[in-house]
Amino acid sequence: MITEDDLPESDDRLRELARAIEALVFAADEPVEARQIASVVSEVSQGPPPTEEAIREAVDFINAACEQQERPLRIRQWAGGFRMTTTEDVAAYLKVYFRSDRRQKLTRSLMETLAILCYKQPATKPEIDYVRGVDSDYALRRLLDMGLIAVLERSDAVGRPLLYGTTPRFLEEFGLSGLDQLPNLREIEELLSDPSFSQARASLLMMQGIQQQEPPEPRDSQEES
Amino acid sequence: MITEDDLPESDDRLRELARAIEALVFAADEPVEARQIASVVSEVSQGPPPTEEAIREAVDFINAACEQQERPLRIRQWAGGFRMTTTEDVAAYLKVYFRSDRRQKLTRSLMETLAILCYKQPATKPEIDYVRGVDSDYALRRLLDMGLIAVLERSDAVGRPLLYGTTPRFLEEFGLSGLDQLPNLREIEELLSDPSFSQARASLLMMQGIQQQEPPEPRDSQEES
Amino acid sequence: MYNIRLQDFEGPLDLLLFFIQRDEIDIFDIPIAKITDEYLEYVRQMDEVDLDGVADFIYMAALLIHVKVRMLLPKPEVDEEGEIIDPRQDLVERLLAYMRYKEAAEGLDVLHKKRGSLFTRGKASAPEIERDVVDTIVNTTVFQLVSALGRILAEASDAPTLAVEEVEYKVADQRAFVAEALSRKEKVVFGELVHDAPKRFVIATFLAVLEMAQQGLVWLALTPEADDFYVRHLSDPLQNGDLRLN
Repeated sequence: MITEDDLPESDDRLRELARAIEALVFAADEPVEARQIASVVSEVSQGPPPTEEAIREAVDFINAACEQQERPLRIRQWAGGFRMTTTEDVAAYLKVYFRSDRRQKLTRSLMETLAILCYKQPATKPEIDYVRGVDSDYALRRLLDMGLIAVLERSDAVGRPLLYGTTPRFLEEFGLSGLDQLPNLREIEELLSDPSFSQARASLLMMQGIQQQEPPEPRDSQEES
Repeated sequence: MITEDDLPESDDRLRELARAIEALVFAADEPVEARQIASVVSEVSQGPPPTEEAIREAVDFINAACEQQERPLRIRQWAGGFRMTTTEDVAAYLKVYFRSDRRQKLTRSLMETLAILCYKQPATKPEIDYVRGVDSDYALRRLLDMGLIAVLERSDAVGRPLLYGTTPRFLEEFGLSGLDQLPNLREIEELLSDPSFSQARASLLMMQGIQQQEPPEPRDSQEES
Repeated sequence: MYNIRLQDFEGPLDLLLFFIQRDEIDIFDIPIAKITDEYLEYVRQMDEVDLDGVADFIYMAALLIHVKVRMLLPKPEVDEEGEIIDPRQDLVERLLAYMRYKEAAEGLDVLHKKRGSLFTRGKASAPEIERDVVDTIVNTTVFQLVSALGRILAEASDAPTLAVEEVEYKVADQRAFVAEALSRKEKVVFGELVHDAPKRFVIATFLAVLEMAQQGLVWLALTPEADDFYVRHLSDPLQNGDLRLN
């Protein structure tokens, strides 16, 4: 437990900074960036702005205290800013309270479109269509409406198509502090050698109650083609 | 200070109840009533609902802990329910944050209402409702509050409804020297008619001369070769 | 034959990938004739797939048949350097690329679910301060404003379909249509003007009317029931001070 005795002299400053941060992050409707916190604190205290390191330290201090006190709130770093959320272990209460998932479910086609965009951005609609093999018009419009993607700029290609990319809101909705936190795309070789590769879809379809016969005799594809 | 030693045997239950309350009150969109808390907790724990007294005790426990830890959040009982607010002593930070650092984004409903008004002013509320297909009461009030629109006069139509229009402040906020600087409908078509932007929307908006953008690997060539 | 439903697949690539995974086919050596036949068999039962998806599945069918035909050529195709071209190469590359993103999508789904058990502050909780409303700075561009307008109009319609048999209605034509209607009658009800017409027609006409109103050629007024509006011909456009330009 962090107590007053353990803290260095700058204890009071840290505590006051932590109070400011907790209030700001609680009150804001979106992730609050460190520089925003610094500028607010500096204006109110009429002093120099706290460093990013001090802010991070104060956030850690808040989270440690919350954890020690078993409080169900934490400050997380999402989309380049700080955001207050509940902890996972109280999710059951909230799910019962809200009944349905308050968050919009993303269909597979939205997920695919997002996946392509977040690894390959900026990308044009034709590029996305090509990878998916289907027209992504509806998916792109839904994602734009949901604020998960945005038009970034125009490409220099013929027709100057629009270039799409993900938004900070996407990061927030997926609990990422930045795009660099996305897992790496797996390499083809790795994917193909994964034993789950051939079974994944089949078992998925089975689970959906779709009848399936045994697959044909294993064969050497080299000979048949 | 309330410590574990001071608490009665039901300590664990109180703590868990407090965690549930803190999470619910934090995340709810409306003040949470004691009976709602009781029913959620009972459903999750598969046990009897906590009494209103127990809930009150848990709220006091949370607030006492917050005070003891000098945290800037409290749970208050307002309008028949519990809600979480910041303490008064951090108001200075929040005022600065909300005044200067948060450039407010207009919500979608405000944008839509404003979009209709700036192209079709003066307009009555029923006219705006008709175009949007939803009630614009809240949107109009917010826009009035923000000084972006104003009541211009009363219409001669039945019931003499109020006529709304945009203000000079609207022009200023959008960087326009006059309403004639707004893109005209032709230009809107052009802005929205980029083939890759959204073909469905574009064609719905009757864009002209839309050609399907070829994917990066030309499909045609494969068919022709 | 497997009893599978096409709507379980995100598209033609997903369906092909399913065949490949199910039959443990070497993706670098796809038996194209067999897979094409199988693919076509499924596409034939495609009645249940909505119109949006049909074009994509049919396009892939055409592509597969084309590859199949090229495979049957007596002399293999060669590129500029004389290397033999495998007609399946493009398809394989697409399948491989699709596989990677499909898996990435599943990964995103996991992240999204995990994030779903973390809740942010609701509207009831709020800072206890008075907000200085008038001082808020609007962080919105004209482009966003225009997009909002586009959205209203787009949402007035049914879910969009691929432009297969859609007739194009142009705003200019609809202006003429409205002008013609108003030449016969000074005032028309918009709903009657577009009665039973396709959505696209309605929207084009609506845009035309908006445009004409903006130019002071017509005046719009709500019907007493407030569920429709009149379009009234303005004989003298100069009278119109409706749009307070500046």
